[in-house]
Amino acid sequence: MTGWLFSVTAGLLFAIGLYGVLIRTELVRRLLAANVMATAVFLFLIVVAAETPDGPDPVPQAMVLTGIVIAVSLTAFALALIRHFRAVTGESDPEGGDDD
Amino acid sequence: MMEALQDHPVWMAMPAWMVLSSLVAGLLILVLGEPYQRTRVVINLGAAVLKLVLVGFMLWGVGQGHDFEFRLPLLPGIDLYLHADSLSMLLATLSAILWLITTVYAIGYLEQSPNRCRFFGFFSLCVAATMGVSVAGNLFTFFLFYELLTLTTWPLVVHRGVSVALRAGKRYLAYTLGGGGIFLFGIIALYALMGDQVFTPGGFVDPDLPPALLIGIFLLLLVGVGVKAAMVPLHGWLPQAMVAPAPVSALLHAVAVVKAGAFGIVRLVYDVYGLDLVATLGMNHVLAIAAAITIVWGSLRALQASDIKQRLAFSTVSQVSYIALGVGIGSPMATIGGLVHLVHQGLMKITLFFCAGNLAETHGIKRVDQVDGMGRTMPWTMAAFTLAALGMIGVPPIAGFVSKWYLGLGGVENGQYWVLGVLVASTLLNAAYFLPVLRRAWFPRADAPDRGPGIHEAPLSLLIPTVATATFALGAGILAGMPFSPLQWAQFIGEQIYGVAP
Amino acid sequence: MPVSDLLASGFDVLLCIGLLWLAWQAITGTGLFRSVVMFMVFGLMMAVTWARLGSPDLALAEAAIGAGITGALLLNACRAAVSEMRSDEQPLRDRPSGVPKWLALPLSLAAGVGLAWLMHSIPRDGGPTPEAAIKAAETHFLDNPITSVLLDFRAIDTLLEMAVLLLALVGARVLLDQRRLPALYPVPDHPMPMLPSLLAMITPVLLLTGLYLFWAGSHAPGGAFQAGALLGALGVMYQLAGRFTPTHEPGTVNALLITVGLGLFSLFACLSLLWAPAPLSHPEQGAYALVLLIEFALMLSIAATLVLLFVGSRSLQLRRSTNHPGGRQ
Amino acid sequence: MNIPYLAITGFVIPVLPLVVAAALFVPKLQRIALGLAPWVPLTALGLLPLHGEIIDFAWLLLGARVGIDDIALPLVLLASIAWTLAGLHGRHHLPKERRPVFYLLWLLTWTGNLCVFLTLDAASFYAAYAMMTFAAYGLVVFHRRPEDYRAGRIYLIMAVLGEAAIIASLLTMGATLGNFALEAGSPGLEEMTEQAWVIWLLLAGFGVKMGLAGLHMWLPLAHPQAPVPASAVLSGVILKGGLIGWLRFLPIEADGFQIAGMSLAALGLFTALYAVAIGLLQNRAKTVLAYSSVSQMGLISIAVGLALAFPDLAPLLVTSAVLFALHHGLAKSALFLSVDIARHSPRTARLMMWWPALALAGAPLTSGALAKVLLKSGLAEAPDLFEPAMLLSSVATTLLMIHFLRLAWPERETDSKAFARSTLPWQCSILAVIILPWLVAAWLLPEAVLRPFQPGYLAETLLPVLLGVILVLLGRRLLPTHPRPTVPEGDLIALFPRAPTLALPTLRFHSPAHVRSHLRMTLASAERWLFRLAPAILIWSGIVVVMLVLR
Amino acid sequence: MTELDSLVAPTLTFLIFAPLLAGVVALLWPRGLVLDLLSISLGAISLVLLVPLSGTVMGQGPLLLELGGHELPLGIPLYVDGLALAMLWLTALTGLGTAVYASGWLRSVSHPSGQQYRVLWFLLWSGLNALFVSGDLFNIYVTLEITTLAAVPLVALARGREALSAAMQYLYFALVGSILFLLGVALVYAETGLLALPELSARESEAAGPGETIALLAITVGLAMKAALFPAHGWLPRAHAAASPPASALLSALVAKAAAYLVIRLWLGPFEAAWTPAVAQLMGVVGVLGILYGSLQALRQHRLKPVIAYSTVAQLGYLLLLIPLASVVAWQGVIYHALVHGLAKAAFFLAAGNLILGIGHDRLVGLAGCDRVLSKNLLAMAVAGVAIAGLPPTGGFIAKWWMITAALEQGQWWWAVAIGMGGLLAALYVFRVVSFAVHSPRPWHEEPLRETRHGLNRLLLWPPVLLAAAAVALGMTGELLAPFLAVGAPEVSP
Repeated sequence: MTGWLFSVTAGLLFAIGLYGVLIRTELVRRLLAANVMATAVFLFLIVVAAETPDGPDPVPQAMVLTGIVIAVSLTAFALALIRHFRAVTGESDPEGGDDD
Repeated sequence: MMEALQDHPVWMAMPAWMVLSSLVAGLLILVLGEPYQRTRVVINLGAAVLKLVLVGFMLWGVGQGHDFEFRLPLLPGIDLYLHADSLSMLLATLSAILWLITTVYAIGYLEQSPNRCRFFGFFSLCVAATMGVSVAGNLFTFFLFYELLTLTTWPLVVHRGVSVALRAGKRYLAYTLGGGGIFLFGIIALYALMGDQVFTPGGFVDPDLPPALLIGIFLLLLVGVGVKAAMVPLHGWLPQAMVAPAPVSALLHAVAVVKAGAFGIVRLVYDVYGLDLVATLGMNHVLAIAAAITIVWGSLRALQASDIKQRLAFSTVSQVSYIALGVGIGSPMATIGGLVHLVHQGLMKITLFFCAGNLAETHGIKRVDQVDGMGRTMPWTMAAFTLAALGMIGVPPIAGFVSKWYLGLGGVENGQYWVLGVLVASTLLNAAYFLPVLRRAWFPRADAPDRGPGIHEAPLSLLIPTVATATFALGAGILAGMPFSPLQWAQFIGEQIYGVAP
Repeated sequence: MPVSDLLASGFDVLLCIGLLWLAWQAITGTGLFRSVVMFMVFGLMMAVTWARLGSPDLALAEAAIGAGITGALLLNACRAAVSEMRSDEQPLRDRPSGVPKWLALPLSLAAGVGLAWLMHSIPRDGGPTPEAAIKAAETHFLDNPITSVLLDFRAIDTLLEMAVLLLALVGARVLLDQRRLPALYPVPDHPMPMLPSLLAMITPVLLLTGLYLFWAGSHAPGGAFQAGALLGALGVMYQLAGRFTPTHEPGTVNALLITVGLGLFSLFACLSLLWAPAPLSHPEQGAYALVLLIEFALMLSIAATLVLLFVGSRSLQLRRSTNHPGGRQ
Repeated sequence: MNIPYLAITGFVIPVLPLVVAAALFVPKLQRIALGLAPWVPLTALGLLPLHGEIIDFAWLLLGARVGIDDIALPLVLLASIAWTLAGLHGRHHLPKERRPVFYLLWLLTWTGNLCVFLTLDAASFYAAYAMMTFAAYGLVVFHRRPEDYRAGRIYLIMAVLGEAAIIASLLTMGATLGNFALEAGSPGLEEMTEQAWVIWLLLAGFGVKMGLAGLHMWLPLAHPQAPVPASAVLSGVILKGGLIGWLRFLPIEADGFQIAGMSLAALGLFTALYAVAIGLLQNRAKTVLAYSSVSQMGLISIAVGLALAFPDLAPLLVTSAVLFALHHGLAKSALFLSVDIARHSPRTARLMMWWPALALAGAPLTSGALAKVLLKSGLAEAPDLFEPAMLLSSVATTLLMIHFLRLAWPERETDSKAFARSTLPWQCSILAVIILPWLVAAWLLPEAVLRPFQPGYLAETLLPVLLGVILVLLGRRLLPTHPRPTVPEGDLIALFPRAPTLALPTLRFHSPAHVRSHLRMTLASAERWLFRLAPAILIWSGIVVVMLVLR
Repeated sequence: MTELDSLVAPTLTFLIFAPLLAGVVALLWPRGLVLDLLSISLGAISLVLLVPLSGTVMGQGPLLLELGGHELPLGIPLYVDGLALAMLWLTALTGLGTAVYASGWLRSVSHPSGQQYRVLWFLLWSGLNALFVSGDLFNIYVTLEITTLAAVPLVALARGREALSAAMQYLYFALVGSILFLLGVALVYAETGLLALPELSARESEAAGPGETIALLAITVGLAMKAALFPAHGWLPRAHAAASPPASALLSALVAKAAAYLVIRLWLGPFEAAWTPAVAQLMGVVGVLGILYGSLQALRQHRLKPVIAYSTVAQLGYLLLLIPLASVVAWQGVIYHALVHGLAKAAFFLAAGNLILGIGHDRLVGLAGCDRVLSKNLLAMAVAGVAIAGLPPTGGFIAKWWMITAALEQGQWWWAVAIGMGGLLAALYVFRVVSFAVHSPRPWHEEPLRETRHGLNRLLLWPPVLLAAAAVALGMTGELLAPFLAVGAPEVSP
C-alpha cells in the first residue's frame, strides 16, 4: 500500500498550510491555510486508520468526521466574523492597525 | 477557682479576642458606610475600651504565669498560633493604651473631613494587625499580621488623596512590600530547614546548620524587619509618610508600624536565633553597628529638616534604633534598656506628633521657624511638647532618661564603650534639633511676629490626648520603680530571657 | 508488481501531487475567487483520497460538507468582499505579517519535512484502542463501525460536536444583532428562467438520497452528517432560488429545528442514567430505534444549521410560489 | 524624730516649689502665689533636722535616696538664705507683667538646686543637676535681648557638653556599682579598671559648672545678662553644684589619685590668677563680679584637688572648701544685689557696699579671713608651692574688688523716689555675710573658729589687703589712665566661629526619565508585534526547537 | 468499572448536560427573567452537588467513570481528581457570581443580544465542566473547541470596532492552536494507540520515543496559543479588555485557565516520561518571563480593564511553574493559586464593570474621586487585587507560601525569587489602580459627600463583594482543602 506516500503528503500539506498561515494576513486566505493544515492532520489520521493491522480502525475515522464538522462550523463562524469585521472597520486584517 | 480559670479555653484564647475586638470593629465600620457617624464613634471607642480591658486581664494573667495561646490550623503542618508572653504584652499594652487616646484625638482631628468611614475602618484594622504582630507565636503568624499591617496602613497614608500623599504611599509600599518579600523568603527558608517552630526564649534555630546559610537567612529576616524599623538604608519611606494626617503619623509612625519592626528585631534575636547563636555568628555586632549608624544618621538628617513632622520622623528613625542597639549589645541591662525604650519612645513620640498635629490644625504651623511665641498662645500643647522633647533628649526625670540610662549601663557592662559614645553623640544631636524649637516657642525673639495676647489653644478633644500622653511619658519616667511600670515589666522580660535577675 | 497495484500506486502519486499543487495554489494564488475555487477542487480531491484510503463515510462527508458547504460559504465571502467594497477600502492586498517570507518558507519547509519523516517513521502497530474498537464493532448492534463509534462508544464527542455547530450559529447571530448587513442574494424581481424547473427536478432526488443515506448510515457508509449536509445543500438551493426569504423575527420552527438534535441527544444522555450506571449508555432493547431517532434529529439540526449559516439571517420563511415576488424585507 | 515624719518632709519640701510654680498660672491663685514665691526657698530650712539621716524612696525614679550630710549642710543653708534674699530683692526690681514667668523659672531652678544638694543616689543627682541647668537657661535669657540669646546659646552648649561628660562617667561607674549611693563618696571607684578616664570625665563635667579655666567662657557671658537676683543666685549658689558634684563622686578618701588631684589643684590656681587678670580688663561691674567668682572657684578647686591628692588631709580640706563656698556665696550674692541697690538708692549703697567686697578679699575679722585661714591651715602640709599662691590670690582679689567698687560706686544722688524701693533684703544679705559663716564654722569646726583672731593669722590676712591697696594707688599714678585695654567678655569664646551647619547629601533614587520612556517605547512596540499571529507561532516554535535540543 | 457510590454519575451528568439543556431551552424560549433564574438555580444546584462529589473524591481517590459503560481503551472516561475538583468548584462559584451579575447587568444596560449571551454562557459552562472532567484527549479537543467558540462571540458581544478586531484575532489564535493540538493528538494516537489519559499515565514510563515528545510539544504550543501563555498572549489583553464586564470575568477567570490547566494535566499526568528536567526548567523560564512581561505591561496601561487583562497574562505564568517543581506541595500551591486567582480576577473585573457603569469610562486618570462614589465596590476591587498579589490575609498568600516552600524544598530557589517578584509587581499595579481611584485632585470640601450617584442595583454590587470575600476566605481554609488538592498529585519527588 502506498501509505508512506500519503503520510509524506500529509506532512507536506501541513507545511504548506503553516506557510500560508505565517505569510498571509488577509483573513480569508489565512482561513484557507488553516483548513489545509486541518485536512493534512485528518489525512495522517486516516492513513494511520487505514494501516492498522486488522482492518480500518473506526476510531480515527470517527475523529476525522467530528473534526470535519468542527472545521466547518469554525470556518462558517470565521467567515461571518470576517464579513462583519470588514463591514465595520473596512480593513482586511485586525493586525493592520497599529493602534496602541 | 483560679486553676479552673487558668486553663478555661475561653480564657486561654484571650489573645484571639484581643485581635478580634478591633478586627471586627474595623470591618463593621467599613461595612456600615459613611453616613453612620455616631455609630462609628461608639464602635470605635467601645472596641478601644474593650481591648484595653482585655489587655489588662492578660497583663495580670501573664504576670501570674498563666499560659495564653490560640491555635487555628491554616496550612498542613503550619497554623495561626497566637501566644501571649511577657514580651508581647509590652507592645500590646502600649498599642492598646495609645490606640484609645489616638482614637479620641482622631475623632476630634477629622471633624468635617470626608472618607472617615474608610479612615476609621482601616485605623482599627491596623491596630488589630499590630496586636496580631505582638501576640504572634510563630514566624508564619508574625509575617501574616506584619504584611496585614502594611496593607491597612497604606490607605491611611494616602487618606488625603493629594498627589503628594499618593507618591508617599507608593514609596511606602515599595519599601515595605519589598522588605516583606525578602522577609517571606527568609521565613520559608527557615521553615524548609526547621519546620514550624514556635518562638522559644532561647531561640529554636539549631546551631549546627552551616553558618553561611544561617547568616544568610538572618540577614534576610533582618532586612525584612529592618524596613519597618526604619534602619538606615531602608528608612526612606518614613519621612515621606509624614504626609499622612496627624493621628496616622502619631499612632502609626510612632507606635504601630515602626514598633512592629523593632519588635520583629527583638523576636528575631531572642526568640528565633537566641542570643548566643547570634553572638557566635557575629550578627550582634552587625546589628549594633547598623543601629548606631541609623541613630547618628537619623539625628543628623533631623537637624536639617525644617518641617516639624519631617524632623520628628527622622528623630523616630534614630530613636527606634536604640531598641536595635539594645538588642545588638545583648547584655541584660541593654536588653532592658532597649525594651523599655520601646514603650518610652512610643509615649514621647506620640505626644510630639499630637503637638505637631495641634499646631498644624489650629494655627497651620508646619515649619519649625513659624513656632515663634507659641509658648504663650498654646501653653498646654507647647508644655507637652517641651516635656516630650526633653524626654527624647534624655533629660531626667522624663521616661527617655531611664532607657538611655539602662542602654548605657548595658553597653558598658560587656565592655563596649563605643555605645556610650553613640548615646552621648545622639543626646547632643537630639538637643541640637529639639532645643532650638523649644527656644523659639518659649523665648521668642523680640522681633518675632506678635500673636496677640490671648491663649488660642487647640480644641479640647485634641488637647486632652496630648496632655495625657505627656503625663504618661513623665509618669513612666518618675514612677519607673512602681510595679507594672514599663521598666519593671522590661526587667520581668529580662529575667525570663536571661533566667536570672539582671 | 501486478498491473492493478501499479495503476493504483500511479493514481495515488498523481492524487498526492495534485493535492499538493492545489493546496499551494489555493494559498499563494493572487485572486481570492481563484484561491476559493482551487480550495474547492482540493476538497473534492480529498474526498477521492478518503475513498482511496478505504473510508467511504468520510468521502461522502468530505464531499458534502468539506467541498460543498465550505465552498458555498467561501463563495459567499468572495461575493461579500466584492459587493460590499467601500470606496475608501483598499483592494485586498496583503500587509507584511510580522514574519518575513525568507524566514517563513524555510521554517515551514523544515517543519513539513520533519513531520513527514516522523509520520512515516511511526510504526503502524495499532494499539489497545484500535483492537478493542474493531473487536467491539463486529458485535455491535450497528453494523457500520464508524456510526457505532460515533453514536455509542464515543457518543459524547458527537454530542459536543453538535454543540459546536450550534455555537457557530449563535455566534453568527450575535454579530447579526449588532449590525444588519444587506442580504447577499436579494430576492430576484424576475425569477431566473431555468432555476424553478431545475429545482422542481432536483428536490425529490436530493430528498431521496438524503433519506437513504440517513437510513443506510446504521449499516453502511452514510449517516446523519452526510444526510444532513445533503439536505443543507437542498436548502441552499431553495434560498438561492428565492423560495426561502431571510427574516429577522425569531421563528419558533427554525429554533426547534436547530436545537432538536442537541436537545434530544442530551435528553437521551440524562435519561440513560435510568437504565445504566453511566450516562450515554444504550438500553438493551430498543437501542436501534433510539439510535435512529437520534440520528434523524441530528440530521435535521445539521441541515437547518448549515442552511442558516449560509444564509446569515435569524430565520427563514418558505414562500408558496415563485411567480409573485415576496415582500422586500 | 521618727522616720515617717522625715520621709514626708523629705518629699514634700522639694515638691512644694513645683506646686507654687504651677499655682502661678492658675488665674485665681496667681496673686497669692506671687506673694509666696520668694519665701519658698526658706522652707528648705525645715530640712535641717534631716542632718545625718538618709531616706529611701524606692519607687521614685531609679530608687531615690535623700539626706543631708556634713558637706551638704552649709550648702543647703547658703542656698536657702541666698535664694530667699535674692527672691525678695527681685520682687521690687523686676518688670511687673513678666513676673509670673520669672518666678516660674525661679522656682524650677530652685527645686533643681535644692535637690542637687539633697539627693544621695547617682540617678536622682543627675536628674536634679540637669533640671537646675536647663531651668537656669530661662533665667539667663529672661530679658530676651539678642545678646541674651547669644549668652544663652553658649551657656546651653557648654552645659550640655558638661552633662554629656557627667552622664558618661556615671554610666561607667553605674555598670559595676549600679545606682550607687553617694553619701560615703564612691566606694567602688578604686578597683574599677577604667577609673582613669572616669575621673577626668568627672573633673571636666563639673569643671564646666565650676568655671575652670578653658571651661569658664559661658560664666562671664551668662551671669551679667541675667536679671540681678538671678545672677546673684547663679554666681552665689548654682556654681556650688559643681563643687558638691566633685565631693560626691571623686574618690576623696581613696589614695592613688595623686596626679589627678595635683593637676586639678594646679588648674585651680591658674584659674584663680587668670580670671583676676581678665577681670581687671573688663569695664562692666557685673562681668567683673563674674570673673571674681571664676577666680574664687579656682581657689576651691585647689582645695578639692589637694584633698583628692592627699587623702589624709581630706576631711579638713573638704570642710574648709565647703565653708569657703558658703562665705563666697553669701558675699557674691550680696555684691550682685548691691549693683542694683547702687543704681536705685546710692546713699545706703555707699554705706554698706564695701563690706562684702572686703569680706571677699579676706580682710581680717571678716568671714573671708575665717575661710582663708581655714583653707591655709588645710594647705599647711601640702607642697609649699600653694602657700605663697594663696597670698598672691588674696592680693589679686583685693585688686579686683577695688576695680569693682570703682566701677559700681554710685554717683551723686538720684531722685529720692527711687529710694522708696526697699533695700531690706540687701541689708539682710550683708548681715548674713557677717554672721552666718561664723555660726556654721562654730557648728562644724568648733576648735578652728577662733584661729583668725590669733595674731599670726591676723597679720597674714591684713598683709595682702594692704598690699593690694598700695598697688592700686601706685597703678593709678604710674599707668596712663585713658586707653585702658579691654578684653571682650568671655575672652576665649571669640576664638570659636559660629557653629558650622551640616549639609548632608540627600540620596535621591529614581531612574532617569529617558530610561523610563525608552522602556515604555519598547514595551509598546513589543506588544504590537506580539499581537500578530505569525510572530507568536514563530517564537513558540523556537522554544519547541530548543526543548527538542535539550531533550 | 470501579464501583462508585450512587451519587457520582448523576452529579457528573448534571454538571455536563444540565447547562447544555439549559442552553437549548434558552434558544427555544428567550424569556430573560426565567433564563436568569434558571442559570442561578443551576449554579446553586451544582454547588450543592459538588460537596458530596468532593467527599467521594477525598474518600476513594481519583474517580473514573466510563461513559456509555464501555471499558477503557474504547470508551471515553471521566476522570476527577484534586485538580479537576478545584476547577469544578472554581467554575461553579465564578459561574454563579457572574450569572447573578449578568442578570443585573443585562437588564441595566438593556443589551440587544441578551438572549445570545445566556445561550453562550450555558454552552460555555457545560463545555468547561466537560473539559475539566474529561479524561480523553480527543474529547478534550472537542470541549476546547466549545470553549473557544463560546468565548469568541462573548468577546464580540461588546459592540464596536475594538471588540470585533480583538475577537477576530482571538479566533485565529484559537484556530491555529486547535489544529496544532489536533496534530499532537493524532501523533499520540499513532504512537501509542491510546487516547484515554488514565491509560496513558498507567503506561510503564519507559523512555518515550521522539514522536511522543513532538506530540507533547505540538499540544503545548496549541494550548499556549489558546491559553495566551507568554509569547502567544497577544490577543488576550485586547480581547478581555474589549469584552463586557461579565464576559471578561468569565474569560479571564475560567476560559484562560482551562487551556493552562490542560498544560499541567498533560505534562504531569500522561506525558510525564516525554520531558526531561532541562525541558521543565525551560517551561519554568517561559512561565517566569510571562509573569514579568505581563506585570510590566500592566504597569504601563492607561485604562483599567487592560491592566486587569495583562494581570491575567502574568498570573497564567504561575501555572507553568508547576512543571519544573512537580512536587505535591507545588501541586497544591499552584492549584490553590489558580482557584484564588480565578475568584479574585472575576471579582476584579465585575467591580471594574461597576466602576465603568458608575463613571461612564475606564480611563485610569478619570477614576479620581470615585472612591467616594462606589466605596464598597472599590474595596472589593482592592481586596481582589490584594488576593492576586498574594498578600497575607487572602488565599493568594497561602498559595504563594506553598509555591515558595516547594521551590525552596527542592533547592530551586530561583523560582521562589521569581514568585516573590511576581507578587511584588502584582502589588504595584494593583495599588497603582487603587491610588488612581483614591486620588482626589480638588480639595475635598468642594465635592459633596455621597455614596452612589444613582444607586448601583444590588445585583451588580454583591457578586464582586462576595467573590472577593471568597478569595479572602480561601486564606483561612488552607488546611481544610490541602488533602482535597493532593488527590491525584503526581508521585514525583515529594
